[in-house]
Amino acid sequence: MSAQLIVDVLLGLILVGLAAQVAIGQHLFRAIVFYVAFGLAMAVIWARLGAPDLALADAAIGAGLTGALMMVAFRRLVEIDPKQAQAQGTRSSTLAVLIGVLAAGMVATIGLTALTLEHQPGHAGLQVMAALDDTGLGNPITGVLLVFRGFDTLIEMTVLLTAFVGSRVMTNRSRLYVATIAGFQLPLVRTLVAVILPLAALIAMHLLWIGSDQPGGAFQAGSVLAGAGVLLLLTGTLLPASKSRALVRLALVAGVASLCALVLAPMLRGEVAMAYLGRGSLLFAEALMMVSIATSLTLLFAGRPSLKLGRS
Amino acid sequence: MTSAVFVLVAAAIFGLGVHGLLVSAHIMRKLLALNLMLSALFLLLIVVPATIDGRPDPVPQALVLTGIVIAVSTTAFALALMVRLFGKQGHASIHPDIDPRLLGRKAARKGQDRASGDDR
Amino acid sequence: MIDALALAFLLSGCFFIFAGTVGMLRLPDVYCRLHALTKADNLGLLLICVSLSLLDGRVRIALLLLLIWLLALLASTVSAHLIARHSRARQASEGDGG
Amino acid sequence: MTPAAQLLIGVVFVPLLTALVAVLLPPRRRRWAVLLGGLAWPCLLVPLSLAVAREGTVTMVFGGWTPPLGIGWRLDALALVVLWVHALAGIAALPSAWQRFDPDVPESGPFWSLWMILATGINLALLAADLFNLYVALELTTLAAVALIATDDGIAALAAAMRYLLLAVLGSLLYVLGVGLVYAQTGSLAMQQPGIDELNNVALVLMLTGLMVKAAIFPLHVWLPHAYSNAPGPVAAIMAAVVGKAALVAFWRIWFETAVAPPALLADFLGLVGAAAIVYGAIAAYLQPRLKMVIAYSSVSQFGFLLLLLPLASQQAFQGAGFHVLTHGLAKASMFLAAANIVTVLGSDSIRHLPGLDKRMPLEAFTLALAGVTLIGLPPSGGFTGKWMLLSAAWEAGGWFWLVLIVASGLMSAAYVFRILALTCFHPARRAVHQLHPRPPGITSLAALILALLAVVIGLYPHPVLDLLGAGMPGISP
Repeated sequence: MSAQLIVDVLLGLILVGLAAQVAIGQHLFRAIVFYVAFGLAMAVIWARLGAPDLALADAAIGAGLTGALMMVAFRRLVEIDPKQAQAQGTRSSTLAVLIGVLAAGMVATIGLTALTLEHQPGHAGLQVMAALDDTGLGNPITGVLLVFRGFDTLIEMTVLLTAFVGSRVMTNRSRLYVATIAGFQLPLVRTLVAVILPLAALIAMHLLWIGSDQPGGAFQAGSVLAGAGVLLLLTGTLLPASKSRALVRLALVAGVASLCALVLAPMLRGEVAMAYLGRGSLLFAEALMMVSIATSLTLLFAGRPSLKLGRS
Repeated sequence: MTSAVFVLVAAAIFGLGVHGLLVSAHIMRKLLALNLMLSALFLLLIVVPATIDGRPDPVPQALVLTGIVIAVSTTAFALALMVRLFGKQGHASIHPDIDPRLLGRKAARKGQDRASGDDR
Repeated sequence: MIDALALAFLLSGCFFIFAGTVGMLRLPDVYCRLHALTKADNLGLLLICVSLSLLDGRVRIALLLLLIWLLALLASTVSAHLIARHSRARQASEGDGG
Repeated sequence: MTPAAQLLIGVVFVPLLTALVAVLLPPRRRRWAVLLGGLAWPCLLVPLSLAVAREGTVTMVFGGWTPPLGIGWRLDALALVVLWVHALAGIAALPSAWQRFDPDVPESGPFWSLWMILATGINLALLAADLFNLYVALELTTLAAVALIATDDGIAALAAAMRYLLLAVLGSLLYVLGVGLVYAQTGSLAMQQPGIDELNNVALVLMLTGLMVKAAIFPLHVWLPHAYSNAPGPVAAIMAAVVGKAALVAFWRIWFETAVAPPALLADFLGLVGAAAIVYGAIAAYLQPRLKMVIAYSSVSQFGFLLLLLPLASQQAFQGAGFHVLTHGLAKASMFLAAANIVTVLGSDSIRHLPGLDKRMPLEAFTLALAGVTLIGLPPSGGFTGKWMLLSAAWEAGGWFWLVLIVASGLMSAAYVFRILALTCFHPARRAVHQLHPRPPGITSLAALILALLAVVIGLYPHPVLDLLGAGMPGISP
């Protein structure tokens, strides 16, 4: 038992060390790089806690895409005004340290007292496990996300769509920073793209397909595709385009529309809203959700409403 | 016992996030700090509720998955807003009246001396 | 017997990764560090993958680990190449610029 | 599935589907779809009001999975009142949005999609009977509202939007921490949790603090003045009328429904916070150099007033507070729409340009006056009915402090309203404003006037609304 404890303490220390570098580090770019490392360490801790779905999601979205979005945003700041981009380092004042320690103490006491509550497992969790087998799904988390609490997922996809439409308010006027970096036209990089692109598509399909029975699902698959999209943008195979195209808009809306169909279709047949329509309907909705997630995250990275093929 | 360790880890990360939020006026650092605090929150959401036959409770896992996607959406939008604000305002700080060029002079000078210019 | 072999692989893998990290910290300039990192870490990762597949025993898992190693190999070589080109290009511009 | 439940689905999915259609359409043709959707969903409120009058509350569960497993919705009188405010303010804001965001404005494409997404988020936040579903709804509302503020593209608007976004994320972070603790204790995320004897107060305080940030209640209101005053006219109208109210309704719901027996000490403390908000908001509103800032700080003060429901948790107090939410929402929306017109014509909303406004823009001046009457709560107007009910509730409960406070709040809001009216009506135009911009179409000022008139007229015949609210909240004994 104590060996496992030592591993946990070590993992915890690594995570807190990385978090310290992100919060207190002097240079902004290094803080972003450490944040990506923090996201990956977080994925390891999710795996350690026995939550593989979260490990996948946090590695792909938390570390990968958030890191990529932050780096390209930082790159745009430097493009606009290099000196001012990260002019201020961090000015650590004793007051800030005090408030930080106070907040940490508060959360620690809250967490530890919550741990000591008499621990009957949440009956929502038990009911999910009980009701899972009549939905025919193996993965309880996909069951919660798409069947029992499917409406939360619909609104969450709408939040993602809102983030994209909201960013269009800003990117309409600002000059574009083309995300491709000159050095990326090399033959070596082209072979990387040639190898990784089909593999990413294969992995995304695999994650989507096994999502109903094993860890995986639309979010993880969508973010793997978005990662491939970011790679294509960086290597200039895809270029951001300012003219928004109907096909791209359709891909953006597909995820939310498919979930709306899951809600409204049973009502047409007289059943209650969002009644379970079987595994096939879930796969259909998850496939469209994957497309929507990949498109909106890639376009958020590109900063433009649509993409066009590069000249290579 | 492991949940107690991870509760303390989450509390430490939350404290660091709060500290990071207060320490710099640059919006990107505030976003990083907020993401740290969100990760600490998600860790608590999984560790605190009881586990069901050894595995974490599926409902909080679904909530955290939803939280992660909402966090990336909010961060992506905030970054676009920051770049736009930086382009128009000349500095990436949310206090329009305090111009960090003055604010940051002491820190900037300290920053410039130590960084031998190749930090990127 | 298998466990002893797996343990041996695991320890040697950890040793190589440790060597790579020490190399990164100690070596003077970017190019040497890249050498240390990419060479030692990839070999270390291979040894750890071998030991894990020995411990697990299933061929499917061994193939998956091999795929992971190949991907890591591809990623580290391309990124090392790009970092090297970037720092050389910057040194060239600083050299004639400075 | 009962027809009333199908109407509930309509109230959320009509704006959502309109938003999806808007995103699909090319930017130039989006506002027609949104006009259609924006006028369609309010029509569902008529049959819904009848259903609520009949049954008291309309409930619905998704997929037949009863809570705690699935997500439920519930529409009661309070949510219906705020839905009506949202419908009326939304329709009144349409002409001004139509004029300001015509297709050749670059932001008009995203604006119209976001307008419908905001409507979806507000309606959902009012209906959600599940703690985490409420969080997701408020997150959608906040993100859409922040993006709408940023459509103004000025430095002040962008900075205000960023500050609002950062604080809102902090607020929802605290809220979700509270929800996590509730789940750890009770194992269910439903808002109404039968069978638990006591909700731990730490979770309650965390959730309430998170919602106070979102509702911009006094100590945590810092983002509100800049956000409301720098947002485009129609956006400020909708935000002032409804967005804060949705978070406040959630605040009340958690206090009365989720918290089994909230400690009286906490109720009195929050009452004091409300009192501080009233005083601070009124003083700040009195000192502001800009018209929109005066209206924004008045919102801070009126929200403090609405917090008084917690210490005076009686049937009459609930009816008074619910009625005040209705009239304050309408009055505030009309004031922001009128202020928007003033800014477009005079070029700035600073107090110096107000003298002589009654001659230059009579309709806007009259709207400001009417809405001011409602804010103060003078007898004929709806504001008076709300305040009177709360006064009599305080009288019965014997709370002298609250009694004095309610009367004082009326006087204080009179101070800043009369300051504005005195400037607009009684000061001669000392010097002509340098050059007047072209007037916006008449319908925009007419819409603002109608809203203000409605806020006053509803005071003359408040009984249907009061009886509707009479059903009360489960937490309050009738």
